[in-house]
This record gives sequence, C-alpha cells and structure tokens, in this order.
Amino acid sequence: MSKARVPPRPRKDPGQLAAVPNPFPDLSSSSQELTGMSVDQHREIQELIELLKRNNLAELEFERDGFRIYLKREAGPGQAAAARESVPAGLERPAERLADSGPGETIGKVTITSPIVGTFYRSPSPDADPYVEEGDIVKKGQVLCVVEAMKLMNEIESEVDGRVVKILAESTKPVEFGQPLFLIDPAPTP
Amino acid sequence: MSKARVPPRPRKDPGQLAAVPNPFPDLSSSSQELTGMSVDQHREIQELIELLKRNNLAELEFERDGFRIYLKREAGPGQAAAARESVPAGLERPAERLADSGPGETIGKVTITSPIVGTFYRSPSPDADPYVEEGDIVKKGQVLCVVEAMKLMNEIESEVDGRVVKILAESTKPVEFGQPLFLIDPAPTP
Amino acid sequence: MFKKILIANRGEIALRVIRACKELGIRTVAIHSDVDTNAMHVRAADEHVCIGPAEDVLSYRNIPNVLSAAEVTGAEAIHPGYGFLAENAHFAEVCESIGIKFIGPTSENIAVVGDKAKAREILGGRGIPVLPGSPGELRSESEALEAARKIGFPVIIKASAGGGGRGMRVVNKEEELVRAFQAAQAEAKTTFGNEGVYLERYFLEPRHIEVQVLADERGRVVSLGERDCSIQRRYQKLVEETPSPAVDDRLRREIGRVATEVVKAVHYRNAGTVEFLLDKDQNFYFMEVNARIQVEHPVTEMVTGIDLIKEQIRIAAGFPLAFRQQDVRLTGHSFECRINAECPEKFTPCPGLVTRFRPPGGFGVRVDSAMESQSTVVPYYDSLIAKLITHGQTREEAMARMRRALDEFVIDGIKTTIPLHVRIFNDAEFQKGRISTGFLDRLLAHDSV
Amino acid sequence: MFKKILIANRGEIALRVIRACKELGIRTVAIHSDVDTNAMHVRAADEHVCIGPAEDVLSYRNIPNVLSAAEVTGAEAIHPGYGFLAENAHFAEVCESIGIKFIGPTSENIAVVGDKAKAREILGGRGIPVLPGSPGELRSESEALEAARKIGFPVIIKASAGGGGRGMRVVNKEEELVRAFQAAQAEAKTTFGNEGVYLERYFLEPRHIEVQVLADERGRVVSLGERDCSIQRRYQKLVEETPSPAVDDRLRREIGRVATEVVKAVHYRNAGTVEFLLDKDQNFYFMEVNARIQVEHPVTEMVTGIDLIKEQIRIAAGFPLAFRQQDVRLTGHSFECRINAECPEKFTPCPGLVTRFRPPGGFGVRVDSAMESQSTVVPYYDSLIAKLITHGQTREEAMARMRRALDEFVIDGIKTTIPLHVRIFNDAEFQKGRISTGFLDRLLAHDSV
Repeated sequence: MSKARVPPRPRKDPGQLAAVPNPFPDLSSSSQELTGMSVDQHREIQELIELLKRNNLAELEFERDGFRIYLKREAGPGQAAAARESVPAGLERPAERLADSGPGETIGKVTITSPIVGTFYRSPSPDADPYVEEGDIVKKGQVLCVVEAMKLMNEIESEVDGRVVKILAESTKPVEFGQPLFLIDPAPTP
Repeated sequence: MSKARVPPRPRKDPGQLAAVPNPFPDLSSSSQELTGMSVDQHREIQELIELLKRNNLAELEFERDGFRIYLKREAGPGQAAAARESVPAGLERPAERLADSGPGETIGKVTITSPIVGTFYRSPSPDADPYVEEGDIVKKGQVLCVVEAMKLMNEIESEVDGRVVKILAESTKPVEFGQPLFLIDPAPTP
Repeated sequence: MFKKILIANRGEIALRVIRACKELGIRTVAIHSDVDTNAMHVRAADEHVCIGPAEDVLSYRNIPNVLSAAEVTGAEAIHPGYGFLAENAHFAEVCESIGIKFIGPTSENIAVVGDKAKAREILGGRGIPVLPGSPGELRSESEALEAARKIGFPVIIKASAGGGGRGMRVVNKEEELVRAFQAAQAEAKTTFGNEGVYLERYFLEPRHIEVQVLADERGRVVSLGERDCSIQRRYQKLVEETPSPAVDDRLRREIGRVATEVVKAVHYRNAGTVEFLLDKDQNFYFMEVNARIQVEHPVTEMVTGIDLIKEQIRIAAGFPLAFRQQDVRLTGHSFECRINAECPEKFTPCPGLVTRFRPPGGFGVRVDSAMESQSTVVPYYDSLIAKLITHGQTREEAMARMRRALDEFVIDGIKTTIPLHVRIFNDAEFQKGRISTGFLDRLLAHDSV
Repeated sequence: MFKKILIANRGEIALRVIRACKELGIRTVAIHSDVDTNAMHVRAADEHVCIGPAEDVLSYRNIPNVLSAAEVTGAEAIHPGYGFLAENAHFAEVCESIGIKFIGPTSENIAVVGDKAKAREILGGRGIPVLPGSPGELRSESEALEAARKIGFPVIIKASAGGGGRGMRVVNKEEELVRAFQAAQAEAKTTFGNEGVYLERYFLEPRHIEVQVLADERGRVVSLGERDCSIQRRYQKLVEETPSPAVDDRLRREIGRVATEVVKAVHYRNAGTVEFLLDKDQNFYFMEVNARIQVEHPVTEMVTGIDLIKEQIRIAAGFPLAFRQQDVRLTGHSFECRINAECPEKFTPCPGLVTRFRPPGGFGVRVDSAMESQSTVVPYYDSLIAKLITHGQTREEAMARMRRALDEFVIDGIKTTIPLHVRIFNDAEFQKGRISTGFLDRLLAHDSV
C-alpha cells in the first residue's frame, strides 16, 4: 500500500451502504463439516501424488491446520536431501483460501493482496481507464488499483516488475484484509 | 439356568445390603470412546488401498480432522507395497470385557455366563463343598453354582460335557447379566 | 435422605436423575442392557449393573433383574424415570414389599389412575368436570348406543387400559357405532389383554392442557402451573410449552384447584400430572392422571425454578414439601422440543452412529441429552435423543431463542426431527399461539399438497 | 431497531452478541484476524470480514479496518464486547462522528470514568462514599506523603490510567512510600504512557462487590443487583456470584442506590458496572465504573431473567428501558466459573488443539463458549475459552450444580482451569461464603506448603 490521499469525489453516498448485501462469499460453509474425506481432500490427495511423482520425491507429509509440511527427495545414489518446514500454528491464510486459480497457476507468481478492508476500484474514477488490464506489463511501485476505506483512497502498488496474469477482484466490490487482488508473473518478458 | 427353588436359609440379612460398596468394577472408563469403523470408513480404506496400488506407493498415511497425509513411494522394483491398517476399537461386549483370561485361553472353550443378576455362590451352603473345582470333569446339565436373586437360588448348569478350565467369579460376590462364571473345555478328556 | 439410588431407566431421563442425585450427594447405580454398556448414563453413574440383553422385556422391564441389581448394590430406592416400569403397579408393589423405596406414587395410586374409566367415574362423582362420557366400561352394544346418544356425536371410543393414542376410535354417526365398538373391543383385547372400552365426547381440535402437581407423603399438594402439549402427532407430543397461550390467570387458578382436588381425591403421592382437554370456549375436562415424571417436566422447572426430580426424591425420602402453593411463582415462558432420531417427514426411526453432536448454548438454553459425538442411537428403544428447552421473559423471546438454538444444534450422522421443529417455530399460527391437537397434522398435510 | 450490527470482537463474547442479535432478528457481521478464519463466531455470523493479521493491534484493535468493515457491509451499529476497543473513547468518538452507533456508553462517559482519580474526585464531591484516598493525582513526593499520613497506612498506589491490577503497589510503612511512589510513576509511564498515580487506603482482604446498571438514552437508570467477584488471582477474576453472601437486602438497596447515583452523576448511558470495595464492617467504597459489558454479566442475567446484551442493543437503538427498578426481581443464586486455557497450577497459557469439547447440560446449567471439538485455541488472545454458569434456588443448590457441571465438562487436548474450580467449590470456607480478594492466594499457597 502506498500513501493514502483524500478521494477526488465521494464514490457512494452513505445511504447506499445499508443496501450492500453479504459482500463476502460464505467461505466457511463448505469447510464446516470436517468429518469424512471430502471431494476436496480426494482431489488434494491426487494432487499431492502428482507433486510427488513430478518432483521425484520419496516422501511427502502434509498437514492442514497448523500447516505442516515434510518433503523427502528420492534416495538416489549420492542424493539424500531432506527439507522439513514447519510453520507453527496459523490456520489457512485468506490469500490461499481465496485464490480461485489452481495451484499450478500460482507457482512462481506473486499475489498482490489487499492490506486493508475497503472497496476495490480498478480505475481512479468511474469514467477513467483502469490502472491495469490483464496482460499488462507493470513496474515495481506502479499503482494497480485503489482500495477506498473510510473515504480515503489507498493506492495499491505492484511489489515487482512483471506481467499482470489475472485480476482477482471485481471493481466497486468490497475486499477484506489479505484478499488476493492481482496475480503477477515476475518473470521478465522479453 | 435351571429351575429356581426357595433357598434353604437366608444367606444374608437385609441390613447387610446397604453395606455392599461398589460391587462391580468400573468397566467402562477404558472404552469411553466408541469410534467404531463405519461402512463409509470401510469404503474409504478400500479406496486408499487402491490409491496405494495404482500409484505404486510404499506407504500412505491419512488422518481425518486437521487433514493430515503422509505418502511414501516404492523404494525399488520388486518390493511389495506395505499397507498399514488400523481398526479402531469396537464395542466391547461385557463378556469380553470381564474375562481376565487372554484371548488364546478361550479359543475353543465354552464360557458359562450368568443369565441373571444376583450373588454367586460356589457351594450350596457355607460349610458344604463347592459344586465344582477347576480341573473337574463335568457333564452337560450338571450344577456348577447357584446365583441368588431376590432370595431365590438359581442353579446354573453346564451347557456341555467337558473340563472346568477356570472359575471366573468369586463366591459370595455379585454378578451381573452376561458375566462369565466358568470356562469349560468341551474337548472330551480321555 | 437416601445414600444410594438405582435408576431403572436409560437415555436422557436416566442421566437427568443421576444429575439430580449428584447434586443431592446421593450415590447412583445405573442399570443397562448389553447394548448400552457404553451409554452415557452408565458412565455417569457411580456403579452400573448389566441386567439383560437388548430387548427391554428382558432388561429394562425385567423386574427380577432390576430388583436383584438394587439388592446386590445396596440401593435403598429406585427411580423409574418414565416408560419401562414407571407405571407398573406390580413393580411398585414388589418394591414396597421388599423394602426398596419406589420413587413415585404408591402401587395403589398407579392402579387407580391406570384404570381410566374407573378414575373418571370416581372423580365425576366428586364434582370434578370430566369429559361427557359413559359412566364406566361398556358391557354391550346397546349400552354403547345409549351412552353415545346421551353424550351426542361425535364420540370417541377408548380402551380402559390404553394410552398414548392406541386403541382409540372416533365415531361421527350413530350408524358407525356398533361396528366401531366391536372393533375397539377386539383391538383392546389384542393390544392390552383387556377388552374394556369406554366412550367420551369427541372434541374437534381441543387443546391438551396438563397440570404438574407434587404431593408429599403427608398429603400436602401443590400445583405448578399448566403445560400446553397440543403439538402432537398421533398422540405423541413433539413441542410443549408453559404457560399455555390459552390460559389466563383466572383459568390457571381454577384448573390448578381442580388438579389439586383430583390428586387429593385419589390420595396421590409424589409427582404427577393431571391431564385436561380444553375446548374453544375455555371449558376444561379431566382426562387422566399420569402417574410418573413426564418427558416434558423441564418446561415447568424453567418457569418455577423447582427441580422436580429432586422434589420426587425428597418426597420419597419422607420430607414434607418445603414450599406452599402461594410460594410458587411462575416466571417467563418456556418451550421444549423433543428431538427424535426420526426421519422428519415420515417419522420412521433413524438409529445409527452420531458422528457429531454439538448442542447449542448460551442464555436461556437447556439441553437434556445422553448423546455426544460418536454416540450410537440403538434401534431397540424410543427414539428421543435430546430435549431442547428454552426460557425467555416472554413467549416471543422463548420462541426466538428456540429458533436460534435449533439453528445452532448440530447432529450429524442420523436424521432428526430438528427440521420439523424449525417449521413449527416458523409457522405464523403457532407463533400467535393458535394451536390445537390438530395443528401438526394440518401442518404436515401441507406437504402432501 | 438496527438491521445489521458488526461485532468488533471474537470468542465467546462475539458469539454471545451474535446470539442476542439472532434472537432480535438483526443481521450480524463478524470481523476476524486471519488466524480466526474458521472461528465459531465467524461461522455463526451472517457475514464476515477479515480485518488483519493475528496481532490484535493490526486486527481487532485496528480502528480503520474495523470501521471500513462496518462501512462496506452497511452495518449501522458496532458492539465492541469487552476488551479490544470496548473502552476506547477515541473509537467510540469516531463511531459517533461517522454515524455508526457505538453500542455502549458515550465517548465522553468512557473518558470520564476512565480517569479514575478524576472520577473519584467528582463523585466524592457529591457525597458518594469513595475509598479514603488522595483528592486527585499526586504531583510530588511531598503530596504523596501528606496524603498517606492523612489516610493512614497501609495505602495502595494506583495508576490513573491503570486497570486489572496493573501498576498497583501496596505500601505498609511511611519509610517505604517515597521509593514506591517513584517506582509506580515510572511504571505507569512505561505501561500506560501516563505517569499519573493516586493513593487509596489499602484494605486487607476486602470483598470486590460490583453493581450492574442499565441507563437508557433518556437517563433512566436501574440497578440489577450486585455481583461478588472476590475470587481473584492477581486481580483477574475467576469465579463470580450473585447475590453476594455478604450483602443483605438493606445493604443491597443501599449499594444499588449509590450505584444509580454514580451513574446519574456522570450522565452514563447503556450498560455499566459500578465497582465497590466492601470491608469487614459492611462499609462500602466506590472504586470505579467499568464502561462496558463484563465477562461476568451472565450471573446477573440468570437471577433477573434480563438479557443484558439485548438491553444494550435496545438502549443504543433509542428504546427506553421497558421496566422500572421495582420490576426487577432477583430469583435464586448464580455462579460463573471462567474456564481458561491455562495450566491450573502456574496459570501459564496453554493454547492448542481441543481434541474433544463436551459441555455439561441439564437444568440450571449454561455454557457460553465459542469452542467445539477440534477447535484451536490460538496463542494471540486472552485465554478465556468457556464460561460455565449455574443457577439454583439457593447458593447451596447453585454450588452443587456447579460441582456436578464441572465434573461433566470434558475439554481434552489442552489444560484448563477446571481442576482449580473443582478445588474452589470443594473448599469449606468458600462453601460458607467466607471469601475475600485474598481467598485464592491463600488456597494456592497451600500447594507450596
């Protein structure tokens, strides 16, 4: 997030506020039932098996709440590297939760998340062009959008040089803390 | 159980009754968790075994609530996949619960259980000899003991010809329904 | 006071009694069938005795084994709960004869109020308003016809030994009477082993109102307000409330006074319930006395603050009632929902493993249940697995609380009547208190349209 | 009435407010930090907004994000619960200025009662019995000495901006005063950013008595009886009860009258608590006003039947109080045990996965908790995970019920204060009601012997 500035004009009158119904999707209902291997778990197991094969791993351990991971590489001749990462506590991050894109799509990409709660705007004013479009090349520090909070416009800048792969939030809609806004591919495009 | 008959004399006066403390051992505390394996769990285990085979995995671990997974690939060709299956504790039967004897001891033997709730007596009167001793040869229909209930003496007979391997209840102590009293080896002794 | 009590029951009512005993410092003995070895009531008690196999006649209704269990554990008293042996006069009599205190009415009380035609006859003779009906059991078709003409149609034929809606027949026209009378007699004989039947005026959509009473061993009686149990399906209560939306203070005093008279007339002891039928014109008629603690007793506890199970135990131990009629204060409003392990549409029992059991909590919410996560609902006994009770300052608050609590209640793995309760509490007529014994059938009939 | 309320809190109090809103038909917005994404209060609300990372200053205390969340969801009012932003005058002021109703006292109320020395000064001037103490903040050592001599030793030095026992020092002798005064000033500056301190008479083993009050926006005030919160460890309450065993009807009326006067004197609005110290001779002294709903509010609800959270919301919505002082009836006795995720010996927090959570049930038992089986107690916030509340007709019954309920409560996977509560409720002095703020330290000291 960069400096906040006073908005050029009110985006919406207060009377509108009460009419915004349920601005955030109900993310919890699907995970309320923790019993039984769900469809998601099935899919995840399949994905993990693929990961195992693709990366030539010998072992892979994974936990969810408390996020634990354990990897062991193929015990080929001379090779015996073991990586063990244990991130204490911590439930899922909203960022992980909210990303619609599959795991393959995000690998190696940078997700720009909202640092505040507010309303997401892709352009500085309703009749102006959006700051960026999908496919655009952006520079580190370039403004990608604004998030309005408490009548203040907060410009959100790119953290890296790269290409905008995907815009993950809808303009004029509320965003919460940590919600993914943009997916940037930092690989330098020729 | 055979015919009940009026007791030859009162075994105990009513005043004594209130003084009998906690006649049954606390059997339930160890088996408070009733996580039986359901039909769904059976199906899941089958699915996981298939997954193991199909993907040439050596080990696969799966947990439920915090969703934990552990995968291990086949170490080399020709090695059989090892599947670990853990059957959760089922509902112990009172009979199983009460038997002190190990599982090996009861195989092929007949357990005579109490068909009623009452007080177990090994002999017809305090100064008489016990009906049977461990090691005795008994005939089907032979009286093994009496269980007193509501001032009635209920004779308990052997269900088989055989040898009394073990006497499982203590004389003058209360017994509950289904409580094992005798272990009989029905193999004909030469 | 007793030092040790045996609880001759299972499920939520066994746990209810054990809780009361714990609070009174009394040791408890649970009995159980072999499929209930790990049931919560068994684990909650100080001692436990397996008394037979799953079938209740061989275990929970097995009088010799229940009494032996009391004898070998040295229990001084037996609380029968409801159902099983609770209204078995013979069991109460045997308890009395061997010096084990039966926590409930006397065997004579049970016998007298159990014969409904006779009870009505006795009480009618004392000026208690009874349902217009035949003076006693009907011995012949002509007696039945004569009685019905005097009462006026429609009439209902009931079995003297019946209960819970079984063995009842409504007759709308004189022409139908003889055949219905014969069929009712035959059914009564088959079902209850006693062909005695009697006739009563049949009311369309009355309310089922009952009065909780307590009578100590010295014959002092107090009434603890009424319960409205009009939400029934096939005479099985599903929702109960107190006070009744149809009963005002004047009527409450009047019904309470009559209930007290009934209890005194039969020299009743311990906790009991006097059931009345209330018609649209606020006329009430005595129906019967339930000689036991009832499933729905908690709603009365919520508005009076009086622990009825403790009172039962104190009375049985010979203590006089510690309060008088004028000390009884009814505060607020209370509902009970019976959560059954049943398919909510067809009411077929739904036993099985409860994979998750998360009761609601917070202010004004009470849950009486012997279930927890990973409990098994066995198919051998009644399907009641939890009672959800709410209390509020007003009927509206108690209803809103019930809706909130039903919403919070999670029971996974089996089907329950929770969705039906949600429908009832969202119904506009119910919310206005316009209920009768026909309410639920009408609500359910909407489904088939 | 409000259509939508945002609850600026987490855990049991957030769930408590959501339950009240549901019963009132008000939509709810939960806010949460990213470690609370799956918390029960989030799942229970109609909407939810992630407002920051785990650290509370960046999330639950993050004023811009909390207000943005209210704005984007269209919430008309914010309930702050207790802790976090509940007594933040600035937050209340910003809410007022942007037209979001703060459900609680006015920002001015919070500011006035938050400055304890000043509050004492104002109230002392109006004839309210205040603790003998310095007239206001002490500016110098000589002022401190003079004040202490006038009051008489022992005295206690407190930080004006302090609370919850932090920044307090007992001084037994004149020789110790100057050093203690300097140290207290320094500590107050470090801890609260304000070096203001004041002096009070120090009582050995007093009782902590507090009075619940409600004041509507028209200035009508009712008091709802007292709570005895003497069971404390380092000024952290562990067990609360109402009525206090030390307060009789005469004293109750008198304390209630004084509490009402305090509230009126500062033009207080909404729910608040007036804290008093009660010495052995039944003298009581005003200590402070807590400008929030308190953790222990349920015991007052149990004996009055009044839902305090609903009253807070109604008052904030502009409704006048629906009852008068003479309508308030206190019935029976109630206790609350705070179940903390703490090692019961050393009181070190014990976060982690709760593998099994089975709350107790039955008559007179209430559980306020946002935990269930497989919930995680995160290490970032306070360790209170459940409040166990019992109600009975007498203190004895409420105690017996608490013992029974503590025995039933199963929380596996983490350590809790349940074993300590069992000890407290089995203590003979506690059972007799002979308690003071020194009780728990003495009980715990027995361990080290």
